[in-house]
Amino acid sequence: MSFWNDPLKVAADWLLGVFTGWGMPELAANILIGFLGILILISLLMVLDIGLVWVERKVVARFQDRIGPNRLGPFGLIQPFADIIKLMIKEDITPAGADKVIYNIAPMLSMMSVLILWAVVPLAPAILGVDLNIGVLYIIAAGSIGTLSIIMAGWASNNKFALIGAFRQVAVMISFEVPMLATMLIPTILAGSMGTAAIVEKQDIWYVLLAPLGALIFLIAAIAELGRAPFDLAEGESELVSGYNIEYSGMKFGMFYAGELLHAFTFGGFWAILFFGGYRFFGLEKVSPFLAIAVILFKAFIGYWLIMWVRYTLLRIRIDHMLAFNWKFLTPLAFTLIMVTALMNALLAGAPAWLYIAGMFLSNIVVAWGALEIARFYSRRERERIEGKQVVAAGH
Amino acid sequence: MVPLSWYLVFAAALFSIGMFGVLSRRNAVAILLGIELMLNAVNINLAAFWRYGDVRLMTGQVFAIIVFAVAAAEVAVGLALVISVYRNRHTVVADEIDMLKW
Amino acid sequence: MTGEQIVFLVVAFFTLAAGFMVVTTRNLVHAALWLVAALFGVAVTYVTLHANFLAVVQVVVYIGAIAILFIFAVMLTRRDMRDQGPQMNKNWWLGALLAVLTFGGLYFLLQGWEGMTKTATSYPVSFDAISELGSALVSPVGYVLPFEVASVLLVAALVGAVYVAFNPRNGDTRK
Amino acid sequence: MNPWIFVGLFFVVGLLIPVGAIGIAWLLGPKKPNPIKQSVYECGIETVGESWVQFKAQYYIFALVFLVFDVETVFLFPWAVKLGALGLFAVIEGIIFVLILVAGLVYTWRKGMLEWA
Repeated sequence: MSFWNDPLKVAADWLLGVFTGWGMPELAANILIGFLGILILISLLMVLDIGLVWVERKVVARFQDRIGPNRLGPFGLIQPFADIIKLMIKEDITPAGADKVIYNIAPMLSMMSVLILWAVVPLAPAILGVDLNIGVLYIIAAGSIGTLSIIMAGWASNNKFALIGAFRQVAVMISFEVPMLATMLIPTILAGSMGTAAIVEKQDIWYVLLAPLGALIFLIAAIAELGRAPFDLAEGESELVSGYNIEYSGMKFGMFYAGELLHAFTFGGFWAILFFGGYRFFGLEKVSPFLAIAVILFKAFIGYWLIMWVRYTLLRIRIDHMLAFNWKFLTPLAFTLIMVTALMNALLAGAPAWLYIAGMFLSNIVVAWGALEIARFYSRRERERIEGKQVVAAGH
Repeated sequence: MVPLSWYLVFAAALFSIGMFGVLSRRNAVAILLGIELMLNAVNINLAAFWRYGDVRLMTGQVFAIIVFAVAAAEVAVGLALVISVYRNRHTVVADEIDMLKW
Repeated sequence: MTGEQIVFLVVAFFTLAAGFMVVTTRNLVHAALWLVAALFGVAVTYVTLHANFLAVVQVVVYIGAIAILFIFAVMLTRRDMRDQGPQMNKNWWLGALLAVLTFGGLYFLLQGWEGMTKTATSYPVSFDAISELGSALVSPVGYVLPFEVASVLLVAALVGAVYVAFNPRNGDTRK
Repeated sequence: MNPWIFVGLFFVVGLLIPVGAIGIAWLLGPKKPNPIKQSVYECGIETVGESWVQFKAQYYIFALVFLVFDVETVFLFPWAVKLGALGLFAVIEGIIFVLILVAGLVYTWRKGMLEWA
């Protein structure tokens, strides 16, 4: 077994030899190796996060017909590092009347809730933090900790705007968690497992072909969950001056900001894992784990880029519209989709592959078409009702 | 290996703490917090009996999940009652809510 | 003392301490956050029992939903952040006495039981608890009725809660 | 070895990194607090009243509906895992389950509780 084929095992075996050579018991050595591996993974993620700051600024500049950072280093690549240094040496202000302990814990929890997600990201066939058989629910559980950190930050800041922002953000996050949970059921049904690794291994056909509507709903819910535009009303700069993190400065603000970017990237990755075959790309993953890692990172970047594209193209939606959109359209649609998927999956169980794919795909299209028709019917009726009133009013 | 007794004593202690909260807090929301602790203590027992009995019989886990649903229903209705009382009486202190109808 | 025992003792102590803070803290938002800590401790306890699914559900349901609901309710039912007046009622010592008696009684009862010192059999390696749970929940010989009744229970709770708390006719009588 | 040890390590490392970052920033940064700096920022205007505002009951409604759906989806996950092996009967059970759940949503909707009014 060479390093090229299974780098993780080779490195772990070598380290195990070294540590047990020092007279360490095997269990302790294994835990220490795990600790080192996780430390390296998370450090790399933080470096990636710094890179994401640059990507985000460069991309938003392009969308807005600007150049973006271009002074420091080639293409402004050193700019984010300068930002980090600035955040490091800034004074850390705690507002008077803040609940100090909770105020300080919140940004740490926010960052942690994103980093622990990577425990269930399968990077390559054998390279995965932990192969949990409840991986999908673990994602939601980590998200719950993130929600909690936001409400803690908003409450502890002792600021009206922060509290209102936190409440709105939490209302949005929990609302959109329902369609997200529902669409996560679809890969679970199709793969017959909740483990992320198992879901990727079972995806001989990308699930986006079997559940295109599910993939779309997941992306929308993920964007809302991340609190990014068009669903960033918690930050509403014009009314809430950046929402729950208004009183945070220096590195604590940096934690919220970096956490948000990494969260978006991570959800790009989960989108790829659940619906786009994860690290699989026409057998490329079998050549080498390094190629598999490159594939999953590339797919995650595409997801991240899509999220950015949406963010910088659409306008912010008002909170009542947004919650109505979730509860009156997205949630019923997602649950209808689960029922249809479960039924079609059972009915087409023995069918040949082409019929199975065609049936699943078409059933999704039909559900989407039906939902849009119903929505169109009701919105037309609503519009006629309002316009009718106006006609009457004009007649007087 | 942890013996079963540790889990049972732990659950009993958590249950007693929750009961103390229920009996002694004035605020109705705090009373509900105590009830949550008691329900969790029950769930620990169910999970422990599942693990220490035959693992292949899922009864303990099924009951634990049903308890989750019951806890959720209890919190939803309980807090709705507290909010309703607050809107009518402007108090959440359990001692002061002494009328049967208002 | 093995590693598992140390982990259990640490988690149990943490959970009980957090639980104690829940019932004694004056500030209700703090009490709700201590509840989150205690429930997280219970989730870790499930992990030590190999009940993966319960552990994650504990975090999703309790920390993700019930704790948020508590915090919302606390903020809806207080007009300012300061807590005036005592948080304990005047019979709190009676409550404490009863709690201690309950614990003592339970301990006494458990001690006389022969299953007390039982240790678990080793966990089967290739046993998929979630798959078993799935078939137990929906197979006709399993728990299909509780499964459906749970749905009815939750819907009843939703309808009841919505009706009780926000019936427009049941509005603010002080206005 | 129990895989949850590594999940625990992820929690520990995931907490250590932000603690380290904030700790270093705390060491490096200046510390010269004064009352103006520490005052609450509300768009540069003096704070009016308590930082406490009474919240709309609507937030509670959304949290309530979310709680119910959250618990219900948790029931559905074991069902979804085992679905392939159980056949049409289990599918129909799941559909009944979801329909009861949607009935609750429809009730809330018809009562006008989902409006942000």
